[in-house]
Amino acid sequence: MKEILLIFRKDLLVEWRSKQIFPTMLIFSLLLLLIFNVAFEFRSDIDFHTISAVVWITFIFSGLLALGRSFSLEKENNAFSFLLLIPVSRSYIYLGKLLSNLVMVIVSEIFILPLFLLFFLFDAKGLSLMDTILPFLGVTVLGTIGFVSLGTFFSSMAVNTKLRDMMLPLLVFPLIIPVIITSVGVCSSILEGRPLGYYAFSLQILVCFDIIFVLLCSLLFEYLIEDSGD
Amino acid sequence: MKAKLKFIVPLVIIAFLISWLVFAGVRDSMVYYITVEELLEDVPDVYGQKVRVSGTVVHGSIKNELDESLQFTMADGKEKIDVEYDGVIPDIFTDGVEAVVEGSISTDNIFVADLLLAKCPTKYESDEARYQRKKG
Amino acid sequence: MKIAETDPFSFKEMRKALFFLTFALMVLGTWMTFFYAPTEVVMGHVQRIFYFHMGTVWAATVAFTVVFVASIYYLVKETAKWDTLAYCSAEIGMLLLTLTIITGSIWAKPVWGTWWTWDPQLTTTFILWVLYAVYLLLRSGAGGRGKKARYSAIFAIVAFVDLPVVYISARIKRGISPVVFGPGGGGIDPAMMQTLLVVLLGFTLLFILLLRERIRIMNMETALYTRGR
Amino acid sequence: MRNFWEKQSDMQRGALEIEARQLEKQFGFFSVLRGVDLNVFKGEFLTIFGPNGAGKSTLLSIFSTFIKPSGGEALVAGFDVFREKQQIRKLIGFVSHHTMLYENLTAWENIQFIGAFYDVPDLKDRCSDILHSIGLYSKKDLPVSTLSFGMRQRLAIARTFIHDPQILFLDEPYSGLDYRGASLLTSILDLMKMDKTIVMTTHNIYEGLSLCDKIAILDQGEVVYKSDQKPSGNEFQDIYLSCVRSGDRK
Repeated sequence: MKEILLIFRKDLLVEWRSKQIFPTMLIFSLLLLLIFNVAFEFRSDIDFHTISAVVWITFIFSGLLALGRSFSLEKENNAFSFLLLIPVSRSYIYLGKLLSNLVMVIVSEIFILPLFLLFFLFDAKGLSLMDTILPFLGVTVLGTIGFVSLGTFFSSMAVNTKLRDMMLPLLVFPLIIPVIITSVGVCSSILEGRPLGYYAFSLQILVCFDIIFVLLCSLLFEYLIEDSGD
Repeated sequence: MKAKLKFIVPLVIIAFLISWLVFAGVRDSMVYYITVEELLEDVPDVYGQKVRVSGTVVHGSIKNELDESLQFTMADGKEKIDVEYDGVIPDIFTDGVEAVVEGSISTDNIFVADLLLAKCPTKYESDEARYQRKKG
Repeated sequence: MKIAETDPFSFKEMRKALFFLTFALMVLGTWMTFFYAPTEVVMGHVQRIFYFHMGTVWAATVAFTVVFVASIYYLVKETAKWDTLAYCSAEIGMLLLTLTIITGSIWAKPVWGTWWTWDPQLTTTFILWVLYAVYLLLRSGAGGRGKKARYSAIFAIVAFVDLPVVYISARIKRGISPVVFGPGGGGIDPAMMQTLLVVLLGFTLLFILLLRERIRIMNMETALYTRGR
Repeated sequence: MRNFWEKQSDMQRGALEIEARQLEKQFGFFSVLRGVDLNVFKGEFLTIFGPNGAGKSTLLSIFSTFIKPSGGEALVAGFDVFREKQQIRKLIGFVSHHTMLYENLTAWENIQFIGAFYDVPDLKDRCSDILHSIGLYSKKDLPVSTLSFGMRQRLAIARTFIHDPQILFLDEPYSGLDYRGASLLTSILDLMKMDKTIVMTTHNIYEGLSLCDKIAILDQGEVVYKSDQKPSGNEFQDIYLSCVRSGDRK
């Protein structure tokens, strides 16, 4: 367990020093926000489901940007190879990287979310902190665990392929479709002001996806990072 | 032994969760369409919104005259709704078929469809078999 | 270089027998589809594409199951033959699934009135198609043979977890695709069922035949490529 | 200040430390190692020569548990590379021509991060000892990206000794080093070979021969020459050219 935290701390320290990933993610999200608004011709009558979809598209695009980068940083000077020499179970290495990526993606989402709600809902009428913002954040965290777990896993694969970061969205997008469907559905229910009972089952499904993906990825990680030398 | 356990326990959990998803049923993950009853419940909020509705075509309700759009009544339990549609009609569209329409409901409670789909039957039978069944 | 050595299944007689059996069953299946099976009462002759549609989707399912099992074996044993099996099976499965989608589309146009709709079953089939397209793409972009084999095996295992979802989705409440078999299904005329069984068996054999031939070609390619090493 | 390189130990030559029996490795269809047999005793220094693509790196990767072999047997300090990876990882150090350092972290953080994974007593003292011994203590709080290449290389090598490994694997450590860096590495290795078991692969004939106790030549995945005596430079060239078949593998 100590090892997971060590890797987690190291990753955040590297990011704190370089300040590469986090600002890029934020600005990228803001650009997406701008593009969506331009594409919707600054309309104010966009329905809740579309807003949720747009928010999730932004989360996933900017999140994948960060995930791709986090493993490219490890590949500089082959630093990752040294990590593999340490007597630690490989699933701990995966969980450490997963944790640090999660923190980075979720923190950036917390920054983005209010801006999105503000830009799309304008008056923010009927948005209360307890009934809308907090449940929305909760679902965001659950959905993010789902896609970051697969994203972390496959970004360590993608950096080793010839296509590199181009490969990452191809690998991750089709697999995270269940997570997207569920998260967007729940988010729009929350914006519509539905009670918890209305989407509780979807939340259970989402938690299921998260557990399945995290377990599966940490099991397979050992096979993934074995150095094939060619 | 311990290494094996580390492998087996997660596998069992994954298998359990997947089977739970399968058997508990993915109940409300995605509603491809709503029923006529659900549509009429949402009146008047639903006016002008694009929705997909399914129901059975009421016997004898189809009016398909030249130069005019197709009109029929779709029912589902007790509730009924009139539908207007202008476009390609599926081959199997006839009385008693389950249909799916895409479009919106106007303020005079007429559903204006942009797309009409017919559901194919889940029971496949031959002409002869149906004849025998009707006779018997 | 003796090619025969690299082909684990190279029994000449068996190959011939398999070929003729497959051929006979496919011809029989086609004949039954058009002349033996009765005309469906609601959909008419169009419904006859059902047999071909089911044949391809069944064989595709078998193919992707083979990919999954072979991928697990490859990760554990790391021997090239499991990778070859997985790859060849994925290629054929991809072909079969493409045919499934095309025949389904042809069937849907007259019956439902549209080529495509985002019904849950269609959506999951589409996702499955995309997953295996990515699988084949990953192989072309992975790099060396060992890496290619391991990465695609890992991807196939993760992707296979999506497969059950495809089959649940037909049972999701309110799909437009028919659920003919199993609980909640409508059932099928016995003559239609017989036709279907013959076609399914034919397609299963066709898959095995194609798989064996593809593996043979793959092994020949490898033999050529590694000659003189 | 105590010189930490000179650690006394009761190790004596004679026990078998690294052993490969009929070791095989295939990548897909290609055999990279075909039946490699090697023995290294405690305290010995083995240098492996061979052309590019001979399988030298793969062999070291197998010993240092990066790669799982496809067949045969390999033991490091009595532990099996198939099943007892974690035990092996605790005992070995690995140096390659990559520095494997994090550019944005300081020298101190780089060393401490790795040290924290091993049960090193008094980690802080150990880290400062190491930094003193390579003359980088004054630069301990600078990010690695600001250090010169030579300094980074020294840091990378020194970091390997944080947990005082008893076995060292060096994969082409000389490539990319300038003259000063190379002579520093040689002097470090000279000290290390007193009580550690070392396996090195190199193209550098002079350094490789002067340090080692025994040599092996690997070609196309096979050990084509093994000797417990080290030949002179000229003899070695003759041996090398007669053993290694000409022509590239691909």
